[in-house]
Amino acid sequence: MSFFSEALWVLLLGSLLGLELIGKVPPTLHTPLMSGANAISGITMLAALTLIIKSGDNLPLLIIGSISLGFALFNVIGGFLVTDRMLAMFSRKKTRK
Amino acid sequence: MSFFSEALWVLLLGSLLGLELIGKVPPTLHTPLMSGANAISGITMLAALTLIIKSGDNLPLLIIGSISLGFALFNVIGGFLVTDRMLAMFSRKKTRK
Amino acid sequence: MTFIAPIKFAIDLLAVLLLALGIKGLSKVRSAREANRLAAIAMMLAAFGVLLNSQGTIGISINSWIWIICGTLIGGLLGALTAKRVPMTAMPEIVALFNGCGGMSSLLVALGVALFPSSESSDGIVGELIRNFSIVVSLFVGAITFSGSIVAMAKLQGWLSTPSWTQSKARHFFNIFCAVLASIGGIYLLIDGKNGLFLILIASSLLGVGVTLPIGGADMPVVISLLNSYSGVAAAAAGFVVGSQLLIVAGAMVGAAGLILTQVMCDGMNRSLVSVLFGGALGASSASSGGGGGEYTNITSCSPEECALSLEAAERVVIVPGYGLAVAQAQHTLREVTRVLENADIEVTYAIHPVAGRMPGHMNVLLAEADVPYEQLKEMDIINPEFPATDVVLVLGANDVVNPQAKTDQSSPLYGMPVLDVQEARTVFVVKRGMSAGYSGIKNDLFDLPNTSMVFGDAKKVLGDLLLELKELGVGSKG
Amino acid sequence: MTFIAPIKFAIDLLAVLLLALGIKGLSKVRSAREANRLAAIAMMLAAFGVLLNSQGTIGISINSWIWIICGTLIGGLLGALTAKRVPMTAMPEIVALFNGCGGMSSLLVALGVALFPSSESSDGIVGELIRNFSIVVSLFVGAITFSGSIVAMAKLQGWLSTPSWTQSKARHFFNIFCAVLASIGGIYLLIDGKNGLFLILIASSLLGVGVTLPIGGADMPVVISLLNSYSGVAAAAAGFVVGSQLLIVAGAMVGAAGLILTQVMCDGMNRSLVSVLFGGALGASSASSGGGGGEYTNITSCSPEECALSLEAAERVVIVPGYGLAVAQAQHTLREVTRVLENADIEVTYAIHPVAGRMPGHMNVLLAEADVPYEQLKEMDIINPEFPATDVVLVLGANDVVNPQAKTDQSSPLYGMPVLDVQEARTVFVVKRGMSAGYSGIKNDLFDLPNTSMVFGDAKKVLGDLLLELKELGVGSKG
Ligand SMILES: NC(=O)c1ccc[n+]([C@@H]2O[C@H](COP(=O)([O-])OP(=O)(O)OC[C@H]3O[C@@H](n4cnc5c(N)ncnc54)[C@H](OP(=O)(O)O)[C@@H]3O)[C@@H](O)[C@H]2O)c1
Ligand SMILES: NC(=O)c1ccc[n+]([C@@H]2O[C@H](COP(=O)([O-])OP(=O)(O)OC[C@H]3O[C@@H](n4cnc5c(N)ncnc54)[C@H](OP(=O)(O)O)[C@@H]3O)[C@@H](O)[C@H]2O)c1
Repeated sequence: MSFFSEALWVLLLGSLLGLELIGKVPPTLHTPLMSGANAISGITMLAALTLIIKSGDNLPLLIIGSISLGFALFNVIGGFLVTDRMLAMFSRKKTRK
Repeated sequence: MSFFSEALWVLLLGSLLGLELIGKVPPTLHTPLMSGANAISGITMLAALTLIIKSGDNLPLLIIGSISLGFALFNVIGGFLVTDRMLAMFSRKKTRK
Repeated sequence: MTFIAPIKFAIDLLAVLLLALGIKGLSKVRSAREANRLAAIAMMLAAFGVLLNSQGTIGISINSWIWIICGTLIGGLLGALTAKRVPMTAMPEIVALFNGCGGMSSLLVALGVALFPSSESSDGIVGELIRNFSIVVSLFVGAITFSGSIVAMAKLQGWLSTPSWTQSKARHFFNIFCAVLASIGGIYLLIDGKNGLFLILIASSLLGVGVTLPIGGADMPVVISLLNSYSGVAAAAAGFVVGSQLLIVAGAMVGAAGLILTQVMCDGMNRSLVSVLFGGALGASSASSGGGGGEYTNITSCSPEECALSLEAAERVVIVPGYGLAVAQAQHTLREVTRVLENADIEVTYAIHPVAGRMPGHMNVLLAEADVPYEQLKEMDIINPEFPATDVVLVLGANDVVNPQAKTDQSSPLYGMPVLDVQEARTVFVVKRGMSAGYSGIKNDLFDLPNTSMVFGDAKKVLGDLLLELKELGVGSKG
Repeated sequence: MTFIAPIKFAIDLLAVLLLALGIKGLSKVRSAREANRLAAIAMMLAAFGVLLNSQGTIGISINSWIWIICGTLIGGLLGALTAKRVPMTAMPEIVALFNGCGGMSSLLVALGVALFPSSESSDGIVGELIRNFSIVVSLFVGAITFSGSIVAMAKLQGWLSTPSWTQSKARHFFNIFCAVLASIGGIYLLIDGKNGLFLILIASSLLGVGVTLPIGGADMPVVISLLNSYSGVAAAAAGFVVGSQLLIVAGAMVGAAGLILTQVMCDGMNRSLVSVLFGGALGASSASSGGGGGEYTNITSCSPEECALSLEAAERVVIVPGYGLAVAQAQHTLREVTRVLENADIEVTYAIHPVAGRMPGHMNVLLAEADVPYEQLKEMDIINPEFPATDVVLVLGANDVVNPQAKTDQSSPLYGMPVLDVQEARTVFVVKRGMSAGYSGIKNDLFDLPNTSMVFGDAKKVLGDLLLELKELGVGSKG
């Protein structure tokens, strides 16, 4: 039970926290926020990593894990970079102000 | 480790959640909110309960536990009632509006 | 037995959810009352969960039940009685009292566990260390919470004054000394789990006193809110001690939320937390310096009779209640006066400044007690544009909240605080006992203005006189 | 080894803290950029923690390292390239693509675990059940996220149109059918942990397509945000599958935050989430009905030449960019036109409506790309009072955001949405290709007003013509 009780606590509190974290967001930030949150959801790369590490010599599993990792990193790296590009546009303009 | 790892997760997330839960509070609600939060902090009554239950036949421990429980319940019951009294004043006026 | 653990677990999760909703709801006017009930239900649920789980696993002996019921009944009854009896104006001190008891409860749990360590614990050396650390935190924070809250209550009740030595720098040395002693005790206890126990208790109790005693009565609400946050921390520590996740979450939530609330309250009165905690008593220093910041040159003073005459001739009257009205307990007399005016078809409204008085919402509570209809209470932003069209403003024991310096004088400590623009009205009467300053200790430029007249005297006494004069003039007697 | 577990644990806690700060920071303009970096650092930390922990405990074989590095390099490089290459205007579709890949990743993990269950699991029957349930959730949500996101991207890129059958009620039956199939597969898988796997995969992929396909391109940002929230859920489910608390917290946070963001976005465009999801395409139905809601009776149309003449004579010009400008990719031409006007000492500002275009902040990004100085961009609340003092307003491919119905006509679906009051200006030119309606499919009363003239044509083309005319007139040529 121990892992699951911990997991459920963490799930409950994490969800509540997520609901509270975002309050009023100015419309100009909707797209960057969406894209940043999207990059974070690529955290599933940790699952892919774990899968690969635990798969030992099981080749199909290694391949599945590796593809999964690739997808996740595509999401993460692309997501953060693209968010940064968007935000750079805003902040470049901010500083000129 | 398991209890403590769970406890630390829960501590971290609970604290973050607490920081986020309260945003803008109108000044009229400061006192009731303080008093309500104060009542909730009497949750330590659970610790007192656990202490009593686990103390078996150890009389001094039973007495300490019972006093502790008394203090906690003084805090909890008094706190919630007094908060309700204050809020009743506001809402009584609200409905008349 | 296999069924009980998951049920207890589900109850805990639900309780935390409800508590979070409760805290959130308490910060909105519309939902506050239900939120308070929700939180109460959550607490009941949580207690039920503990009892159920214990009954189902290790069992609860008759002996335990007796002590549980004793503690519950005595504590609960006393709490309920206190809550019912206390007058609305004594809210801050009563919250302080409750809060101190919460801290005491956490302290006692830690004390019990420290004195009679259960043999079952088998978490290895790390577990032992964490447990002892929790005991230290629980004792330390619990003691500070308790002694600090009791001092806060005593000061607010007027049982304790501010001794002059506490205003000197010496107090900082005293406090640091106590903190060092408490730390030494803590380290002892960490190492062997028993020694140092009473050193911590005594040193941290003294620390609580030493920190709270120098703080002026007016800053007390902030201190109480901070101590409330501490009692959350103490509860979380107690959670580590007895091994309850629910306690840890709830304690952490209250602790963190209390911190934010403290900050919000400080912002509301234009003070910083640091200056509240270490700056000493504002009120004390200002009381000794008399007016503070410049002399009054052009004071007009008048009798209640003249004031009554102006009121009789007015069409729109605005009442500005302040701290002095609360101190004088004059809200009921005020209500009688305004009833008379209303009978004479004079329009009466009350201008409520958000931080008038000494606790947030003080004026709302005060006037609600005297049965003033809610529609007549107007918030600052709404009433401010109406002052130019007002004939008479009656300022009753308010001072800072009507100080025009806050808008005009950049160098004033009040600068930036929103205030009521009473000087825009045709005539302003200020009822106070003398020329001494308000909470901030600052001269009030309003009193020097040509359209302001002072009516000196205790608010209750002056309002009583006013009532007589108005009756003598036949105002509002429907004839 | 005893050291590694606590370190890994501390890293996990820190990562979650940073992620929370990141999400919070991203919702404020001032801190957004740093917050994004913070989140990226948190992710790196988290990955490092997993590698460290595995290396220290079970060890990572060379084989595993190779596959890890392969996956990382290929995925990372492709992601970086895509992120650098994509034009700013294609943001929504690219976010959809990334998001879909995140969902696919969770799906593959669950698939791997389901196909090759590790023998080590020994949590008893309850543990098994929870694990299988997580696999089902991960597959289901991951597949919906993937197929839905890909469809969203394809529709935004114009690779897919909205088939007419998807606008009929039949689609609801199709979707319900898929959902039922997926549930059956889920129950199978729950029971024996293997069968039903592909049934779930296929049915939920079809469900993702069936739900997303009928939605109009304009509502896509909301759908993408919702799918993003789903991919958080999928990540949390994957966390249950592989037993990682960090993944569960992070997934839950993103899932919940995404839900709130979706709601905030809906509010911003005056739509409800339910109508977005189940209402079908707004654009599609309005396109077929032509103008929609009444006929135009008093349209004045004019040539770019006349428009140029008016501009030449103006002192204050306000540009209102809209969706059409983005579609026509006319921002650079626009910038050239405004440069010419500025050279002629005509004051040019841009009125930015918060939901102009098809994604939030669309216009800011678009104009920033064309190097429009930030000071010239004015938000709705600031520019609205300035329209009466404006000589010429140039509405470029905007429609709903300048529709006065939103203020005057209570029965209009737009009623209540804040709009730009361009009709207050002396002259208004509206550049669009024809008389068809905007996103909401509603007639625009502005076009009928006497001070409004239409300039028909593609925005880029009209602006090019305008540029020629202005040069011919010698405007801004410093002579
Ligand atoms: N609301 C809160 O939460 C809160 C909390 C802490 C501090 N504060 C601070 O408290 C201040 C509140 O302003 P305020 O205008 O309400 O009060 P104030 O500025 O403190 O002034 C109160 C005035 O009442 C007079 N007074 C005292 N006893 C009286 C009596 N029995 N009869 C008649 N007058 C009496 C005093 O003058 P005499 O001595 O000459 O009579 C004093 O000038 C603000 O500075 C605020 O920041 C507020
Ligand atoms: N910003 C967001 O996040 C977001 C997201 C989803 C939906 N929306 C909604 O989108 C709408 C935005 O309003 P809007 O005024 O920007 O756009 P709109 O109301 O959708 O109108 C766009 C106009 O541009 C014209 N147009 C299209 N292509 C053109 C071209 N190549 N050259 C010239 N004109 C062209 C169209 O008319 P012709 O076909 O006659 O040329 C159409 O009337 C709002 O209703 C908003 O709620 C916004």
